[in-house]
Amino acid sequence: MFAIVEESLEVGALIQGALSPDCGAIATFVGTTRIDESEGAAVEYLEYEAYRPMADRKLEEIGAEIERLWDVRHVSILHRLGKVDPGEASVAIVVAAPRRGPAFEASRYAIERIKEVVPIWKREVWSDGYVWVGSQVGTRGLASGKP
Amino acid sequence: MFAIVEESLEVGALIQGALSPDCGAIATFVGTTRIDESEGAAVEYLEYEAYRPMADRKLEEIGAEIERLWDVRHVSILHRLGKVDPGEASVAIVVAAPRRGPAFEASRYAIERIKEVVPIWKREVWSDGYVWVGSQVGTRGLASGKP
Amino acid sequence: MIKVLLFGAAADRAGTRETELPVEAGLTLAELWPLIAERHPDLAPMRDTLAFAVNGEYARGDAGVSPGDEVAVLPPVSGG
Amino acid sequence: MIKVLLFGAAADRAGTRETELPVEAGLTLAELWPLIAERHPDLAPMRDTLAFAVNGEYARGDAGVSPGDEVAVLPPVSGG
Repeated sequence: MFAIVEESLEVGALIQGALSPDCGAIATFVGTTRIDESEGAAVEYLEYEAYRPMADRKLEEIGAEIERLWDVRHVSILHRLGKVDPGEASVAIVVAAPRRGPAFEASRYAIERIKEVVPIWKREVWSDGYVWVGSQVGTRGLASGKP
Repeated sequence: MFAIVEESLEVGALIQGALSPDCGAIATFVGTTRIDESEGAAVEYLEYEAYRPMADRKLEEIGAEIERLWDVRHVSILHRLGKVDPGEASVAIVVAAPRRGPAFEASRYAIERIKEVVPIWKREVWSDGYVWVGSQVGTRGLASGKP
Repeated sequence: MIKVLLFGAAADRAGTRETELPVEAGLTLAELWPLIAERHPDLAPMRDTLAFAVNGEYARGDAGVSPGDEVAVLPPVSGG
Repeated sequence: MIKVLLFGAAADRAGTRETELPVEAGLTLAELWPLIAERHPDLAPMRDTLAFAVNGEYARGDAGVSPGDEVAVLPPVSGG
């Protein structure tokens, strides 16, 4: 399953859905909102936006790449949109494979590829302004300069 | 949390318990019972036994090793005992860290160390006999030779 | 007309998420950019960080765009 | 007496999970092994695959064992 969703991610259910008697290993990666702090300010929440349906298609392409590169039997990727509070999951990747090596490698590959090619953007909303991660564009003192 | 348990593993709850605003990444590994087949026979279930409390202590030692080696904030390892049916989880490892690299590396390290040092043994019960994995001792035709 | 979609920091700088450019004939993405930057001057300094998509797929500067196409202006992605 | 615990394939071969050896004075694990193997001859062929623990911690052949100790006979572990 590859989906971009508004609601919170149910990782347990995702893993449950990946259990299969032809697999011996499930590797899961969950990306969560980390409270960053600097100069007396702190991240209050993140906000994600996506270019859809291109982003949905890119998630599916990553799944297809993984199935070409490794012996895996199940790949799920869910990504949140909108506001994500600290400590909540923004992305969940679940890979089931007969052997653990491919499961680990494929789950790592998935998150690296997501960060390279999937048109999703994250805005950190701080107590003193916001910043678009990666572009350094925003309203915080440090971020207001040229990109 | 480090525990050897008789009941089925609630991986979703384990991940939920690892969510924390000071972490950005949770890497999880779940080992499951894979149905192996050979010469017309199949694995029906696995059965685990442990040398306790040494096994409990070794799980805690692996957790301590991980906290020395990487910047991680949370490590949980649960291992089943007794009968585990095909497609069920026998081990669950959850590592939360500020950054994803250490989370991935530590979860991989945990399963490799479990397989090296924790005194737990697995018996595969096949349709035509059983075999102690690693020792090749059992009642199956192929396994009844000298170890 | 070519529909131009803007995302993330690019939408922020441009002050809009969507615009239309009255392009009559085919041209390349590289030729389209000055028209976008003229309409939204605050985008200009971001040029080197931007990627583009034509009809939902990444495209390079020499890719052709024609009336009816959808062009997306993509700042560095930051999912995950 | 020394208490000897057996696990997995070793318990299977020995036909028991626990036994006691009437050892009066201290000796090494390497010296204890022939006494175990004599009591449970089917274990003998497994010797090279076995590890040992004394009082819950891995120990080598030159480790000392004394009356009251718990010795565990550990086939190759296969958790996970």
